[in-house]
Amino acid sequence: MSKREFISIDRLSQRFDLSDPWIARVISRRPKQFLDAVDNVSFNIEKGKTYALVGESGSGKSTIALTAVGLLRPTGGSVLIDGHNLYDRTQSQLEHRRIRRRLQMVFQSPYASLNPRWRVGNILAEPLRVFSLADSQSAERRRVHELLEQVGLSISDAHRFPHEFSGGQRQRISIARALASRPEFIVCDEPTSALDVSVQAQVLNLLKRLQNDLGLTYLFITHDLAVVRVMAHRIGVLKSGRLIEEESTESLIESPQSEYTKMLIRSAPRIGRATTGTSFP
Amino acid sequence: MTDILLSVRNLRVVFPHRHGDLVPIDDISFDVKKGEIIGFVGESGAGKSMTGAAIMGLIDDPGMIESGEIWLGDVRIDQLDAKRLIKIRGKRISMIFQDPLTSLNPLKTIGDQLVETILTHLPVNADQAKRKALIGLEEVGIDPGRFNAYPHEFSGGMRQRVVIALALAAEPELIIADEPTTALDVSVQAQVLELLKKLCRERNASVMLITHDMGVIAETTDRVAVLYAGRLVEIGNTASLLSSPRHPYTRGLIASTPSVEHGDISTHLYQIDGSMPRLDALPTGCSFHPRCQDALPRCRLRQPEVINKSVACFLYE
Amino acid sequence: MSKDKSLINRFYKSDFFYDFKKSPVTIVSFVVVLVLILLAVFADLIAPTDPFDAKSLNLLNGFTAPMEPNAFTGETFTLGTDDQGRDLLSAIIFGLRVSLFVGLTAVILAMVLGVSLGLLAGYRGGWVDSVIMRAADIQVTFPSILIAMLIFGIARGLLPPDLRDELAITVLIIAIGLSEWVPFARTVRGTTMVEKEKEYVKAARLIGLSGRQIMVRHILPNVLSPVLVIATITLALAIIAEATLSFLGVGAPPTEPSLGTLIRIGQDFLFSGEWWILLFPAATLLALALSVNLLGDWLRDTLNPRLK
Amino acid sequence: MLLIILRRLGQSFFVLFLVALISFMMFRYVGNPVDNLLGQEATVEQREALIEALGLNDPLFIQYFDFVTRVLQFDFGNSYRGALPVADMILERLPATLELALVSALFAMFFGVVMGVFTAINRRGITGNFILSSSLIGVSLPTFLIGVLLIWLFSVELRWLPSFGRGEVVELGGWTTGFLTVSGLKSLILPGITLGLYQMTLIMRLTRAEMLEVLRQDYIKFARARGLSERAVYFGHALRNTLVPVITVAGLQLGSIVAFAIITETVFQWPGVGLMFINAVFFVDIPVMSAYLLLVGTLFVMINLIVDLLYLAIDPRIRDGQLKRQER
Repeated sequence: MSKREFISIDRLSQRFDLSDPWIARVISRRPKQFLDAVDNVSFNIEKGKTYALVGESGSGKSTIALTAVGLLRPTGGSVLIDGHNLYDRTQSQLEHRRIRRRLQMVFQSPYASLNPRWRVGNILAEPLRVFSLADSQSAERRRVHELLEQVGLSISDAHRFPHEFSGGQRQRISIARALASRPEFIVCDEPTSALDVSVQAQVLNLLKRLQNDLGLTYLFITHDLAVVRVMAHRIGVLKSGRLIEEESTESLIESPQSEYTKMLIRSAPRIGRATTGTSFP
Repeated sequence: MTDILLSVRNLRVVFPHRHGDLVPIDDISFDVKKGEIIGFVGESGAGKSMTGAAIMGLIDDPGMIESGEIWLGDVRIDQLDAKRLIKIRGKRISMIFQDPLTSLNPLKTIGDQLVETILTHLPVNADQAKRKALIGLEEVGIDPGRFNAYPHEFSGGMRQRVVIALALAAEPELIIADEPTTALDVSVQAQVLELLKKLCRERNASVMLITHDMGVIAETTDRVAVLYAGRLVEIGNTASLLSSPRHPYTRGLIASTPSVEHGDISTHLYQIDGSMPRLDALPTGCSFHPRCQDALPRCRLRQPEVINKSVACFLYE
Repeated sequence: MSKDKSLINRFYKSDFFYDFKKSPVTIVSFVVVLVLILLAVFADLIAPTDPFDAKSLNLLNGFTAPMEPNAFTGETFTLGTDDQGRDLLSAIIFGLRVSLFVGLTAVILAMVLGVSLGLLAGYRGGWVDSVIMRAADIQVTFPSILIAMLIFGIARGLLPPDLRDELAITVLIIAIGLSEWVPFARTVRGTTMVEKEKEYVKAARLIGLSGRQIMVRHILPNVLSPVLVIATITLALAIIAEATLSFLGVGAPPTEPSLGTLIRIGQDFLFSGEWWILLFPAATLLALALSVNLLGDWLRDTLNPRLK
Repeated sequence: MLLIILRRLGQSFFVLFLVALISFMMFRYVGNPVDNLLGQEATVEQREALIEALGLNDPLFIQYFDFVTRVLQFDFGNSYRGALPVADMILERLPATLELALVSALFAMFFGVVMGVFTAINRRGITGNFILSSSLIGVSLPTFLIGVLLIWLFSVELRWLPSFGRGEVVELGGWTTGFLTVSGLKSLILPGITLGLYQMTLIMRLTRAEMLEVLRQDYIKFARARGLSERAVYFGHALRNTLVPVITVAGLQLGSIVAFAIITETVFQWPGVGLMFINAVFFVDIPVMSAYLLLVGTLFVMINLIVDLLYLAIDPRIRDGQLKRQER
């Protein structure tokens, strides 16, 4: 492994036990049932790059997202962040905190990702307090204002509640919160799939600008190949928990190898195909 | 003009609210021709679903059609009483909703729901209705052997096929499909749209396809209407509208949609700044002017009318 | 402070206050509850006589009808007197105090218990959830009045007889409180399970907050509105439960009569023509319970706009 | 399907086990059974003989086992007051309570569902709103007050109906019934209404809320969009889906009628088990209390079980065990 591989997901497996209770199994004589939501998936992400995981519902992409930020202990394999094993039980509390600060996540729903009872300022300040990143109240306030400006909101927005914002603005707040602890790695779980097209472009552009400015590394989870094309350096295609194809963006989309990837690309709706006008007088 | 099936004239829907009325649909006019698939595209809250609900007479309380007319052929349907509305609904106009999971009654078999619909509208006996239901299932690609299955025994895509069979059961002339594939995976979406298109073409039924996805519009529809903040901003032949959009909003919408066919990591997507105004905070004049790069001084003062049944913008006056 | 001002401003502008102003029934019930609470709190100052002061009672005043001078003493009582010659108005005001005190404390007990257990069950899940919710399932199969009676009976069995009357009110509060925690726990658990799957909770876990911090700081504020609704409805239930227990003779002791006790006393006289001894306490109880119920109903509709 | 039934049965037994445990604990620890049985003047020898006879020196586990064995043989010991066997007391009084509960349950269920559906469908109507508002008074009026007022109006003032007791009863093989005589039936009316009124308002409000919730669902919208008549929408689609949750809650409510009968029986001097229980609470007659608890517990568990089975019959999703893991 070269040193540039900042994130390393190694033979990751996530197996869920869906069995009935034992008494039910005894009666119906069924064996234990497992769901391999993620099955032996390995990939690396270089520092400052975006790796996209593409798949349909049930492909395991969101499970990998949760595993990669430390919210879901894998049943097999490991997640290495800059050489530190995220799920190493021998780690001290302090070391663990140190790694946590470097990972963040942007979520799908602009509605559920912000606590409706908290003011935006408090939402952004919480990571600062937890990781003791601001020595004084005024430093905290300065940082909150800085974050708001970074994502294109105004300073006065700190006093408002999430419900006063539109979906796109909320997603900006969510991004600002993710940036608060100055992380290096951000997992973006379908960050624009709940947004309207005209707003989606704003958020995607913002994410790209932040990557350039701050040198962020992204794991980008999506079902939308068109979005991936302009966002990712590399793409992995997931199907039923397995990584079936992995390539640099251009070669994957231009010359896909697996039938599944071909089918996905074929069924992606595209504007240029508007030809029906001829079939109807 | 005998080839026009549905004609909507100056439709205005109002929801009374304590800070003044909310107007989710304001002065919308359009025609649906026999046998065509017309798309309605716009962001959430633009009024596209409400348009469908208004035609069906299914606007939720306390909303109401304040003015305007809706004609189905030579019948005016926006003022019908419940009894006559039932003769139209399902029989002449049918509707498909977004979520196939919740569109079907979980406690009744799909067969029962089909037979019930057929018996309501067609002059057939129970046996004939059942036979018709079985044919309907086969047409949408569902094994007729599953006639007695409950909705929860089907996958999402299959369920939406059942919904289509139900919507087509009484051979309606117009089907309003409200985001019929939004809840489905891309690969399933393509199949379901193809099926809907095929069945409607066979029956020469018209479709109003409501969606937020320009790609779906491009691949499915003959004509398209673009809605923004409760108003119709542009309408026209799909191919020409997509290749040469006129309204600044339509232009922006198309330009900001990423494409699987081109672009790379260095691509800066075209973006329309800001977001669609909420109904309780509509700007004066043209609702789009705060986000419009080509706005003229008068855009702030007056609402542009739809010119030549094509575009509502002062740039083309 | 400007923050306070903005809070008041926000309240005035809120839908909540707007809905309140739009509903005359709600305003009336709010005023009724407020007046009854004030009466109860300031009972010593407002009540014309002290109904517990045996010395001031004159048996000759017994069965005086309302607003009529007594045949023997010539004294007039607004709401009449009972068989002991006790001024009914004062008895009602002091009875109200007992009823409200028992009701409110019982609800607070039930709320604290139910909310904590509900949060715990909803957030932790697994066996913690199973144990708490099974216990709740079993308890709700038995109506709360029966549970309260059992607790009351057991407590009477455990306490020495001389303490029974003294601790009767405390036992009553515990009995009603323990019998009403389930609705709180169930609702809070349900909401918590929904909230905990929301992404803002994931965001909080991401920065390493502990379960307790997340429950108290993030989830608790989001489950409070249904809790408020249940608390209001439970208050009406608790007041009725207290009255029922006292009516059955297993609640408030004769030394501290509540509205239920007064009704029990009045029951015997209703059939012999002294209607006021029963009807006035009963009307007070009904006014209180009805107003609280109306408030609860309105709260539920307002905080849950879908039901409008 | 079989599995679910088995699981329910298992749960029922567990609940019964717990109820028995509580009864046992009450029996064993609340008050002192020896004092209660012998009184204060007994000699030490007498006391020790009784302790030995009652097995109070055995390990707790054995004592509990003995207790359960005795209960299964319908032996609840003797009442502290009157020293009658508790089982006999219960058997004698049970028919009165069950008949009263049955009448009230039918009354509550029928009118509750009908009025609930009516108010849900006529949400904007005057009659519907009137019924709804009056129902709040029903919830706010304590049961005992309703009883007292009914007696006052119909027995004291109008003299139409009896104010207490069961009237004439007919004995049918150990079961006394009031259904077969005019005075028995007349005696049932007031207590029946008193006991059922509160449950009726609850069922009505629940039915209304559930029906409104169902009417908001997409499949109702879709049924309307398919042009089904209002009748078909309300009674073909909405009612059945409404009844699923209503049955569960109503079932439990009806179960609690037996316990609520305590109040009604007190007001109407109805010679049932509730009246017996309230006297037991008052005099700390532990054997009667614990026997009553066991009785009511068994009744509730049975009702619960029946409700669950009904549920299975109505909802195909539960039959397939799929309600928990719905695919999205």
